[in-house]
Amino acid sequence: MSSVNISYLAIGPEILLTLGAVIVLMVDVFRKPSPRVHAWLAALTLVLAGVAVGFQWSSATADGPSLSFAGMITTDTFGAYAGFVLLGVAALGLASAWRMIVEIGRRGAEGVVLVFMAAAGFMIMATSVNLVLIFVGLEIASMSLYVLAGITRKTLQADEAALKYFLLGSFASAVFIYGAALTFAGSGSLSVYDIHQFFASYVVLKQSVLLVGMALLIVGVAFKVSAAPFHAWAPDAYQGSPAGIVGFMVAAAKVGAFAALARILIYGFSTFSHEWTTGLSLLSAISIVVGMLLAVVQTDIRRMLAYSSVAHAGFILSALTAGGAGIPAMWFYVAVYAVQVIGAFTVVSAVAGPSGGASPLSDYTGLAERSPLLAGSLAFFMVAMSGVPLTSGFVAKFAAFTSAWLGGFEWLVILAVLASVIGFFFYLRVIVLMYMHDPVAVEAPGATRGGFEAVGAVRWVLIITVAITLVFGILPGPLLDVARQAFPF
Amino acid sequence: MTMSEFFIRNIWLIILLPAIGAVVLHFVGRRIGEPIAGWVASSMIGLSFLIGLIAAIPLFQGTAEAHVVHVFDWIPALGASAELLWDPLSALMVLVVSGVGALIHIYSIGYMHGDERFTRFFVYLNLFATSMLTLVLANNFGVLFVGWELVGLCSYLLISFWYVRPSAAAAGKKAFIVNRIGDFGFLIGLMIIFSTFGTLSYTTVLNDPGKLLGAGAATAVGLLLLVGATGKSAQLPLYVWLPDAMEGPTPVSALIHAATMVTAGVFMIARTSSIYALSDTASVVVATIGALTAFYAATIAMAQTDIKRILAYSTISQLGYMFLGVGSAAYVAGVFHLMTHAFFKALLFLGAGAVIHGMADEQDIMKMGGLWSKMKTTGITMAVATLAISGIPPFAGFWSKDEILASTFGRGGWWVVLWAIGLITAGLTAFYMTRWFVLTFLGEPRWDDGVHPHEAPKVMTVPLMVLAALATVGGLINTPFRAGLEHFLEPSFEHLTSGPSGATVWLLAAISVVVALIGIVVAWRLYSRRDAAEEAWTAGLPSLWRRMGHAYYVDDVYGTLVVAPGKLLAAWSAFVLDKKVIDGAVIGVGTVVRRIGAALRPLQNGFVRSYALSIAAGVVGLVIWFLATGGL
Amino acid sequence: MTVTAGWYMTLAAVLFGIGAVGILVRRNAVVMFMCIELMLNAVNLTFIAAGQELRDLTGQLAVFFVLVVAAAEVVVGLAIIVAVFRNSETASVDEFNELKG
Amino acid sequence: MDFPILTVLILLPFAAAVIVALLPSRRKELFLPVGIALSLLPVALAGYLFFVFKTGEAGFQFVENVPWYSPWGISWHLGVDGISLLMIVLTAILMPISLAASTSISKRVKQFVVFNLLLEGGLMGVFLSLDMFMFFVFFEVILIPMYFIIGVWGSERRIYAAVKFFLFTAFGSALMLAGIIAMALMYAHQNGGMVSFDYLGWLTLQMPIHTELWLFAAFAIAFAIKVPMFPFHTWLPDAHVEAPTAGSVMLAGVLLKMGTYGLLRFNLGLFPHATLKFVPVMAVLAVIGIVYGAAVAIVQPNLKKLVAYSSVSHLGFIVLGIFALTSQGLEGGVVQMFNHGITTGALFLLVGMIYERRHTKEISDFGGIQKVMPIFAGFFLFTAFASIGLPSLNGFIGEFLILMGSFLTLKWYAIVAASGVILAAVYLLWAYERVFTGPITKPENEKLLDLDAREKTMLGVLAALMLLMGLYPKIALDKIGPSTEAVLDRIQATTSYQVPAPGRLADVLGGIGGE
Repeated sequence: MSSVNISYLAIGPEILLTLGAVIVLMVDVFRKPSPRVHAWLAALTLVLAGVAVGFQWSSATADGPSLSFAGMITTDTFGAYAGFVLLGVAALGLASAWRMIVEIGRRGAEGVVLVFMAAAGFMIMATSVNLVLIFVGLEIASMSLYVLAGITRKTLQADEAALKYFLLGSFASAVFIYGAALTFAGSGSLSVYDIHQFFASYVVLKQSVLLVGMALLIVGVAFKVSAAPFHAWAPDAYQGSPAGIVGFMVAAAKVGAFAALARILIYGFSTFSHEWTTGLSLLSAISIVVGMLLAVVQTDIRRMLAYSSVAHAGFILSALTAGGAGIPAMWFYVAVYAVQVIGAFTVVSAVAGPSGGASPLSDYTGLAERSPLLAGSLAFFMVAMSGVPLTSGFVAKFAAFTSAWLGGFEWLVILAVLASVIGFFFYLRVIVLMYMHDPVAVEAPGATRGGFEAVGAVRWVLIITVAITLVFGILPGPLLDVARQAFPF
Repeated sequence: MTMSEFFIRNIWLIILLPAIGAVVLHFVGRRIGEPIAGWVASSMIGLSFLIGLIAAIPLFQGTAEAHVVHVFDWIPALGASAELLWDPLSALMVLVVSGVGALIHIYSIGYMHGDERFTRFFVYLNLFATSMLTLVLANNFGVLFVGWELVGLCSYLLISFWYVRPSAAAAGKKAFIVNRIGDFGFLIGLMIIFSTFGTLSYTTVLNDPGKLLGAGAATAVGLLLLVGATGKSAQLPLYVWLPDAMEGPTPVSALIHAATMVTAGVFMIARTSSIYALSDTASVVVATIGALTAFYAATIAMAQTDIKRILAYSTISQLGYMFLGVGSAAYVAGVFHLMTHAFFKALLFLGAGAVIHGMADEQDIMKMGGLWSKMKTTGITMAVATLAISGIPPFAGFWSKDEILASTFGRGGWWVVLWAIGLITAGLTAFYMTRWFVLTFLGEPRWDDGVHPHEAPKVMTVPLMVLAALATVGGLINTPFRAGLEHFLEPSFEHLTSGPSGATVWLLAAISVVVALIGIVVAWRLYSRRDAAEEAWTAGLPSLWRRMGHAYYVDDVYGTLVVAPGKLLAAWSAFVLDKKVIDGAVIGVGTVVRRIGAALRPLQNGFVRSYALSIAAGVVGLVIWFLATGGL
Repeated sequence: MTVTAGWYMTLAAVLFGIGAVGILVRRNAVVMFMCIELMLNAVNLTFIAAGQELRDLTGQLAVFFVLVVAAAEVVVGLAIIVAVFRNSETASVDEFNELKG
Repeated sequence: MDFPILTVLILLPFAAAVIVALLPSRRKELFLPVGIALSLLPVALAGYLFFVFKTGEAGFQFVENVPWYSPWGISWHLGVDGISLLMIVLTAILMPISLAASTSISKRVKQFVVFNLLLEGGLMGVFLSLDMFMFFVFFEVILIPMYFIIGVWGSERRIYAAVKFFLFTAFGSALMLAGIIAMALMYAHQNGGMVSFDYLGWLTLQMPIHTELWLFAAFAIAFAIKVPMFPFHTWLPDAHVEAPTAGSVMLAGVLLKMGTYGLLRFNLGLFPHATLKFVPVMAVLAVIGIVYGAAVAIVQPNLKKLVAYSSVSHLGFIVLGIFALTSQGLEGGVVQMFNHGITTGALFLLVGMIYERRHTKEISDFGGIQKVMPIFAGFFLFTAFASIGLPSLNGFIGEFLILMGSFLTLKWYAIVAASGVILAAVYLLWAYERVFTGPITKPENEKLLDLDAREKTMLGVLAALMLLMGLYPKIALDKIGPSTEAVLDRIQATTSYQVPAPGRLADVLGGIGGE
């Protein structure tokens, strides 16, 4: 066991986020300031954390990945990339959820805190190379999300969402940690670096234990990215949770979980690469098909987006079937999808009201007439998610499919491209409603809730997310280069 | 260089002039207005005639060879450049077309007087002249096809000139489509030609095609071109458009459906004689179709009562003669009859026009009679025409028709049968033309009340007289005594069969004259009686007569056998196959996807336990999969 | 006969299975939650057994983490359940199937 | 580096779209005129391109090649040859016309103009791309503006039509995407791991025949749907009937050509062996399309649907010509792409004009129109005959070349196809008879106004083109010829296939310069 060398840089971002969270909480408790103060504190925290991640990145690119904390935390471009994306997601998520945070007033600060804690947890998942520590990060993040899901405590739906998310989530976590235990039993190590070295010598039971362990680990993470057949919680949770925050929940979970999944499988189980690539290809296929088919028949846009996120999880998994070669595709996809989904849910919250429950598609009839900005950006995100060129969505899909083909899963690619045609159907239906139907009655049901106003932060979130989606659609080069560097092995 | 040389070099002027006329009138015609527009058009075609005449002089003198003029490259990839051929045949055709055409133009000035689309009419006439001249001057199947199709277009435009009459519009459409059916064959013929010779230029194809074209291929080409010809020249089985085409103004009938366009088929076969020379089969088929058509149409003409329909069917019949001629390799005879026919048939139509004009648009000869006194000029000229078409010497028709029959007879064997058919037809022709003449001009007036027949104006009668003159003496350019045309056309044809000579000629001539006379006499006796009651003598053969009267109901037969099933099939494929089957399948895919989605929904039943179950199932499945693939 | 690590692990596996089945069959949120605890403890047992067998403290170490996390889960979990109970007077998760399809 | 004319050609419309989008929203009267004015710039540029284009050169000209994302071997690679040149000109010409035909659009005019200009830019990109990634990007991105144009400004069942159009074509391009990925990786495999989407690079690929067949199919389906070939055509009638005039014009005029262009450029270019294997299939489908499309057109009660089905028939000719694999066939195919664009574009304009006056496309609602609208009738008849393939008008040149060319290699197909010339006459003339001739039966039709100056100019331009292309097609053919020859050269070089004489221009006698 290597000596415990403390490196504050390695966990700097996490520390800063936690600190920021605590400060916000304290200020809120003792000063009861206006939300504006929270906003500034949050922004400051994020900036500082960002700087820290920046340092991580530069040191990692300068003198390679380094281990610290008894080889449990690594500082590498891989983790730093995840850090960047998570911070960005947190920033956008908070901005788009800001109206909700203000609305629920007293507990407004808690929103900020939970978002920070979730981000920190996922960062740990991404930077840690120790299965137990990954589990800890997973739990930190998950618990924050469980609470976020039910934070409004207004509607029964929110309760239901929180409860389901919590029960199933902890079930999955248990599965994950049991997988870790079996892996330990099988390999004698909890460090993803050492697993494969060890089990040559110290096989306690059969290597089947290790295989089972791997399976359980995959399940634990696949649950978080809502890959079928572990997706069932997602639609309910996303529909019940306050619209403002769902975008963050979806995006952040995908970043952290995929980081962990890639690390565990590619570092730890390289010996079993054939098994897990085929396994992932199956999960990917199921997720894509199930997600697409069920999204087609949804009448609530949040459920629709939830199922589409299942399908997107499938697409990202398809990138990983190429093993390490798929990492850049995965990273690119995760990043741009995170932006798209936050943008999309921002519009949803603007239409349905930030903490409101249902958001039936019928609310969107003739939206183009009532709010060109909301309609335009949502249409653009739909186009991007369906993978039309000149949007980041296309580049992402393209990269993922290329990787999958490279990994020798041609059948998966063909299935995926055909399934994405189904995708066009329901993504376009939203555009149809917004642009090709005239507005319903002036007293639109949504008018009372959301007011269709893209005010303040929301406006900026939309502009930024649209810009990112468009720019990386036309010039994917820069982000792709970064994503390629974020693969130190 | 002399004037002739200049015009030969720039022979395209002949085509260009009427074209200019058409364009100018199209844009400024309305401002020029009646009658100047008519005179402009007439002068254009007249100039073409003059140029043709001047350019033809060297050919008459026999001092000039055939001359090819390359105007510009058109479709290089097909060896189809815009090139024109100036040789005796095309020269003759140009003269006939532009000459007769010019007369008809002038006549139209009077006939179309007062029509609101007067100038439009002359645009079309000039356009037609352009097309027809292109057709006859072509030195390239591509260019030929251009003219070939454009005359079709013009006939469409001119037949449905009075488009407000549904029958006229329908007739125009019918004409074009039936012609297209012929062109279908023609086109395939061209395909074979191109694939064989690698070009569409006459220069390569037509001189000694035997080099590349096998006997079988030659037959194929011959027959396919014939299909085109039957369409254009209204032969069996594609003649059906011509009778309906009488919906057009009468000068149109004269110009297109008698003098020029319908002869395009004959001309084309004569032009491609060298190909037909390679295949007796093709030639025999041509001749046979010609003979049968001649007879068939003649029988129908006997029982018609419309002054123009009779002429229409007689045109079909006469064209049959021409086919018989060119089929029996008597190209000169064929072309000769083409020319004389142009004279007397144009004359007949214009006369009919004059009559209709005078009878206030009455067309039923049963409602005429006794017009002789009212319309002297017309009457006399018509008499001439009737004699000419009936084949009475010395009128033009006699010489040409007789030469055809003679040369047919001369080939012996099966050809004698064809000759016999031709002969009988000659009798029938004499009969129905006499009937036509008698019922129109002689006997008691049977006009409706308020009809006051009157002679047509000079602008109309002058062309009649000119044509009458031609119909009288036109035949003398090629007689057994002095075969002028024979020598003139010699260069254009190889392998001419020279018909029988000496006594036989005279014998045959005598026979056909006798037959013709019989026809005339019979008709005269039957119809010159005070009450020309047709029923009286047709009582014997009512059903047959009725059938002939209705052209053997061929239109109806085509209708039920071709048109109706075709429409049914189209409707079926449109509203059943396309909508239900193909599009149905497409929609089906969509519905299936939705169905599956809907079917999966219940699995998401909202119960935590079942969600956990799906997770557990996933775990088990994945574990099993790994253990299975993981070497266990 | 001596009791090898294998037996402990088997026991742990059985416990884990019981816990999992509990999640699948029970309706009461609290009981389900207990089942999850049971699963976590099965995990602990596995860690300890494996650590013992490998002569490696990491196993025992891991158990502490798991315990702490489990404790945290209890806090959050019970909080959520209580909040839900306040709103809807029931702890039976089958009452919660508003969201489905 | 001289003036990047091709890049400008692509970016100009996009820039124009931005300009229009930035116009103040309240100046509604500005959008259309500005759009038209801006869309005239590409016309000028394309015209200039047409004349500076070196006749007699087979290869690509004005090539620009800038890396887009080098690790993936994606580059902004543009070039124009005889095949794409005409498509560019066609696109440029039709856009201002179809905008000018949209004066009746009242709803969201700005967006309408913007989408049209985006469409134009995309089309330029499709025809100029020499990089398959780029090509696919433009090929796919075009769907969006067209989808909106149909779906927002179309008539009653516009949404159904728009979605159908989108899904149909998206399905096709999905398979093509898989094919493109496969080929890029194959290229990497054969060139030391260097991925490339460069079309010219792909020409060097060696692949086993069965791979080639699969890839051919993947590409062919995408293009067959665009063309559309039987039996993938059912989206077309709906899209056309529902689309606004401008949409129909661009759809029939240019978008369909993306299919035939793709078949010619990519299927023939990249998969010569598979092409030979697939010739019978494509020929059968093409011929079925010709006859079937025409037959179905005959009985359509809706004028616009009739024209739509006529496109199916005409495009069948083009595909037949392409897969005849003879110079005449290919030349005819390309020139027919252009001519069909002009002719059918004009037909849709005409239908649009009468629709604006009468608000119906049902043939049975008309009759005797010629009496009140003689000029309109004249233009309609002129265009109809161009479409029927009357010699001396443009439609004939392509059909004639195609028939002659395909007869050399596909004898019986060509013969069956020739029957299309009959049917074309049937459906168009019958329609003309029912709409224009006879007495006026419906009182609503008595007050119809004839064409105004704007409409006359639009149609006049197109009519002039029809006549020009009919009488002197050489201007186009000379530019097309070398490039199509090159296609055949490549097929002959890579396979055992030999074009039977006179299937090559060299075999043709007396073609150039008479005797």
